[in-house]
Amino acid sequence: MGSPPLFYNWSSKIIPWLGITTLVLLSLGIYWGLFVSPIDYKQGDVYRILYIHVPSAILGESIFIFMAICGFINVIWRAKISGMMLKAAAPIGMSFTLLVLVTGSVWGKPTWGTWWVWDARLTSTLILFFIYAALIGLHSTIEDKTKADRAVSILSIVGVAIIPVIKKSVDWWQTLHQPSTFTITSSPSMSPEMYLPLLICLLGFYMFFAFSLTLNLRNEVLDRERSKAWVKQNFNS
Amino acid sequence: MLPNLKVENLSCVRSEKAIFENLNFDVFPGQNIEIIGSNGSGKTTLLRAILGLIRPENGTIRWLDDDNNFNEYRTYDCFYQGHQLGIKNLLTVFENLNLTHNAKGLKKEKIYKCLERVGLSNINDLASSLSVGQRKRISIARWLLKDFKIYFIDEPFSALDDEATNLIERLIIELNTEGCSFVMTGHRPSQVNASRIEI
Amino acid sequence: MLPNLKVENLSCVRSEKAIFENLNFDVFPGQNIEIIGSNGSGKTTLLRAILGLIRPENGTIRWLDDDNNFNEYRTYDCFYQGHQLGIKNLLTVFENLNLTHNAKGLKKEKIYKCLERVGLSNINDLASSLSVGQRKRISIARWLLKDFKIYFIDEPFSALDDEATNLIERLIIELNTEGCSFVMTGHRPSQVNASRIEI
Amino acid sequence: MSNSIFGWLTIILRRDLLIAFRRSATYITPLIFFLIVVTFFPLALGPQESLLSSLAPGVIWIATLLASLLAVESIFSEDFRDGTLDNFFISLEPSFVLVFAKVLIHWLITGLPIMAASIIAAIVLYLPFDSFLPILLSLILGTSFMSLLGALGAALSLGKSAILSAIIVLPFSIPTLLMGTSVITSSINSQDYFGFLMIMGAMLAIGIPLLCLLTVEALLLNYD
Amino acid sequence: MSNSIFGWLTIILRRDLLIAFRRSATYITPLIFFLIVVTFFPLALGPQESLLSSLAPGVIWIATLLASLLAVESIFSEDFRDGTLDNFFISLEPSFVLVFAKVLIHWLITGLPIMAASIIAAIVLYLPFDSFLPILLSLILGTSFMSLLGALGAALSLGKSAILSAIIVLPFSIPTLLMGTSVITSSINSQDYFGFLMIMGAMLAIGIPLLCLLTVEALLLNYD
Ligand code: HEM
Ligand SMILES: Nc1ncnc2c1ncn2[C@@H]1O[C@H](COP(=O)(O)OP(=O)(O)OP(=O)(O)O)[C@@H](O)[C@H]1O
Ligand SMILES: Nc1ncnc2c1ncn2[C@@H]1O[C@H](COP(=O)(O)OP(=O)(O)OP(=O)(O)O)[C@@H](O)[C@H]1O
Ligand SMILES: [Mg+2]
Ligand SMILES: [Mg+2]
Repeated sequence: MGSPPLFYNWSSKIIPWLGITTLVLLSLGIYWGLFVSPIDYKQGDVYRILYIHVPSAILGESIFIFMAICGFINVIWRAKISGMMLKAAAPIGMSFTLLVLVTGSVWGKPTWGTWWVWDARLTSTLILFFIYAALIGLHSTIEDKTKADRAVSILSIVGVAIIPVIKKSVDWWQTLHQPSTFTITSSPSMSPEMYLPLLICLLGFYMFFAFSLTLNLRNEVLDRERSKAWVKQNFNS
Repeated sequence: MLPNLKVENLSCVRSEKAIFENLNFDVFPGQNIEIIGSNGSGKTTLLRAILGLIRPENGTIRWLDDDNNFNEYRTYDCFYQGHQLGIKNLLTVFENLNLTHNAKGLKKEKIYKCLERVGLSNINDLASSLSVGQRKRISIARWLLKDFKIYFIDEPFSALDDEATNLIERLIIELNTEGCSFVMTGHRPSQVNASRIEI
Repeated sequence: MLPNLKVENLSCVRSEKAIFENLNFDVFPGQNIEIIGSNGSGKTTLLRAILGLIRPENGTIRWLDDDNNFNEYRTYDCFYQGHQLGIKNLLTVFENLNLTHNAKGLKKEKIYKCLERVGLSNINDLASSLSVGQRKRISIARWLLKDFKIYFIDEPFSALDDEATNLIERLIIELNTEGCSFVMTGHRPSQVNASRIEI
Repeated sequence: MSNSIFGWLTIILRRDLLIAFRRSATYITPLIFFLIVVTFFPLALGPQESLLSSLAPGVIWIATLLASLLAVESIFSEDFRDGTLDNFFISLEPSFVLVFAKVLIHWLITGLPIMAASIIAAIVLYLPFDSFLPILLSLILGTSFMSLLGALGAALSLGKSAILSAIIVLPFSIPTLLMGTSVITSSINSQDYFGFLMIMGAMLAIGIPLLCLLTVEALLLNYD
Repeated sequence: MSNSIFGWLTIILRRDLLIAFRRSATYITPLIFFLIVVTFFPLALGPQESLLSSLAPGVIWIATLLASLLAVESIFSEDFRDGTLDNFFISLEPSFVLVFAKVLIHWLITGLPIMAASIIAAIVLYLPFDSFLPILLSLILGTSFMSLLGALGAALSLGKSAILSAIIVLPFSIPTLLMGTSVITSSINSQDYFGFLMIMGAMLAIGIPLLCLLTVEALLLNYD
């Protein structure tokens, strides 16, 4: 996997599978969540935005952790491919974080009465968004791509400190926002009819991440190896 | 024949120290002046004083206008190349030529031709990846953008290899036949046909 | 006699372009190497690669230690003078020497002597008022601060007048007799006694 | 002649905008910066809606001021360092054009993105919808004036630190800060804010010729 | 060896402080900026004593963070541009020392004046005398941490704009903002603020080695 042409060929094989699983999981999860699962007794139908909101939130955080791991590997062992992965993952993570902010605001208007409150979870999510922006902005200012990867890797290592803060914000501070229901240690407090579709959506989102990451990474690899023989061969024939 | 530029009694003082005093020379069309001096003798200062970037202490600088009168202000464009070449790292070689104010209204073909003349082939590379000498070539390509009357070039030959040195020498001869003059500086006399002034 | 520095099979690649390949040379105490190449041939890159500022693509750089073994890491101080001289405009000439990390623990008299050797007398002027050549002299004065084993000097002779050129030549000979070596670059062979490498 | 001035202007604009776009950070960073500074206030001062909305005009203006300050230094420094400026002065008459082009570019790169961000700031700081227009109007006038002032500061502190230009610009930007804040505050209190806008407009109208000329002088100072 | 490190440290410190003092703007500007931001609040909110003193902790911290940002970009940029940095990397082992010296200088130039100004701010904003000690303690820890973060930001954005380093640094400074504010608020309400100080101290303790090392890495990036 380390060598670009190998990765390229291997990824062409798995992309269709990733695409298909993503499609199946997402359509199943969203259909179930939006049309089948029971209505919430307090909030009515608005609550269904949860099936987008929560998975994107979890993805936004997971992707950052993924990036920090890539960054660490890139700084210590200078594995080029991990730098490219980091670069490829950043815009996806930023989009998911933006999606949390947007769905959260849309959800907040009917339930809390405002688009935005300055509560710990919301604010820390916003900071995550800013950190994504800083990473992407930094990458764009450095002409040499390999250097840019390393610079962003360094920053992502520092940045990962925000993730526990987001996670724990609902416990550490008094917030308006829902506390966590997803935990590994205890069983969910939600009813299974609501919980199961959410789980499927979440899996679908993860698959979507894998799918789009592979696509991005392929583009990145092609772009950087533009002048190499194997790329020219692949595209001339 | 009348000179394009008359320098009379020029003196410059910087931080209360006289750098040079009572310089007199004329720049005739098609002829060159080479200013020779050691480090810190004031060559750069002299060029900049002539072009009005530094206010001289004394003396006059007069330019010929279309009616053959001598004026204190310039009526035509001059080319100045100082120690710093004015090359932007974030532009490509081509853009570094094309987006100079002297390139206003020029066709692309003209620009390509100038770059070819100085032997720069990687015209779509960013200038940040060029070596010191390659940057100097960009500046030399700029000499050819327009018909300047007088070129003021600060140390044209430093940091250049033999190939580039020859190129410059040929270009100077060629531009001289078209009636352009060069005012250059250097630490020792160059191969160029010029009257020399020691400061 | 063992060399102080062995360069073997060195290759450098920048932005996927091979700059130079399979360079081999040894630097013996008291002997000089001059790297000759045209603009953009990779002289600066070579010096920086040897000093570890640029990671080479291939090859090894090995330094002699006190027990006559060759190591990948340097055991003694080297002097590097690049295109940029590291001179601070807001410090005086004297301070520019005195507050270099190499001047750690030196007496004032020693500093004065170094400045005298290179012919800089206006030692209390701010460096912002110096000409290009005068700045280069400050850098030359720094050669004398300590006993460096190897000097890496990028284009020592460019932008200098004859007096300064002579000064450098004399200094190099003197330092050679003390067992120091110079690795220099240039566009054409200089007067200095050195083995030349063309890249 | 005026045709040739126009030609110069477009060349300078094209060149500098191209450089700015090559590093996309140039125009995105002021925007993100502005938003981060805005979030500082609720975090540090507490999230009460009434407090935040009464502070909002000032917060928006402090963030604006700071964002345009931080970007000020680069207006001339690169051109000066690499010798481009020398050539402008030799070939470009009147030098006024150069300064004007540079101010315009600074405004396009910082002022414009900030105006976009100010609307987001207004929403999260609970400002009423009616105040958006006055915010934008005051920002157009204010940021342009800041770019002008910034150019003068940058010219005076050429080759020195970013911070020196900041110190030159800061005292003179206080009137803009006060006027801009007053415009927004008045509009929130449903008072007439037109007078303040007029003053800002007048400052700009006097500022364009005066500050451009002074900036030319200041640039020339670096030459003898 | 440790003796030699100490020698280097003093030479770097002497040199950079001398340069800083030659252009006095370096240490005066953050101070003035700090005071301007602080005076803005009474202007915007009116002079009610209770309101101002309840906001004061946040105000002081916002002003501190913004002021220390102003000088961040210059930490390494000049040494990089003129080649001094090359020589440091060639002669100075470990390079850690260089970064540490630079952080120290940035702190002396910005952090220290700000601490002096914060006492003035505390008086103007009607804070009780008892809170001065916690203000100073939290500022010592907080501004040092900001200088460390600033060094990393400056190294990552070397040769680029000041505002880029600002947006790299700002999101990471928010924890400092929150903790610093909490220290002062707790002390005003006669609560125990020691816990917050401990957290800040811990951040600093982890930050010094981690951030210095990462900064060295970031600087080296500019070399190959
Ligand atoms: C812009 C506003 C909002 C933001 C930035 C936001 C952010 C987040 C984040 C980061 C999570 C993380 C979950 C995790 O990692 O465990 C989350 C979960 C969640 N959010 Fe929001 N949220 C917002 C608004 C809302 C609103 C208005 C509601 C509903 C009233 C809501 C309900 C939830 C629920 C139910 C969860 C799932 C908690 C769990 O089971 O773990 N959010 N949100
Ligand atoms: N800004 C300044 N302020 C005061 N004095 C200056 C300034 N710039 C240059 N000088 C002085 O003017 C003298 C001439 O400098 P100039 O740069 O013209 O020399 P030069 O002949 O071009 O030298 P070189 O060959 O080294 O480039 C020098 O002695 C220098 O000290
Ligand atoms: N940062 C960089 N990124 C990519 N390529 C570079 C970079 N720096 C230099 N190069 C390329 O490396 C080659 C060698 O550059 P180098 O500066 O070593 O040349 P040089 O021999 O010192 O030339 P000169 O005599 O002009 O100083 C050049 O062709 C240049 O295009
Ligand atoms: Mg000169
Ligand atoms: Mg070179």
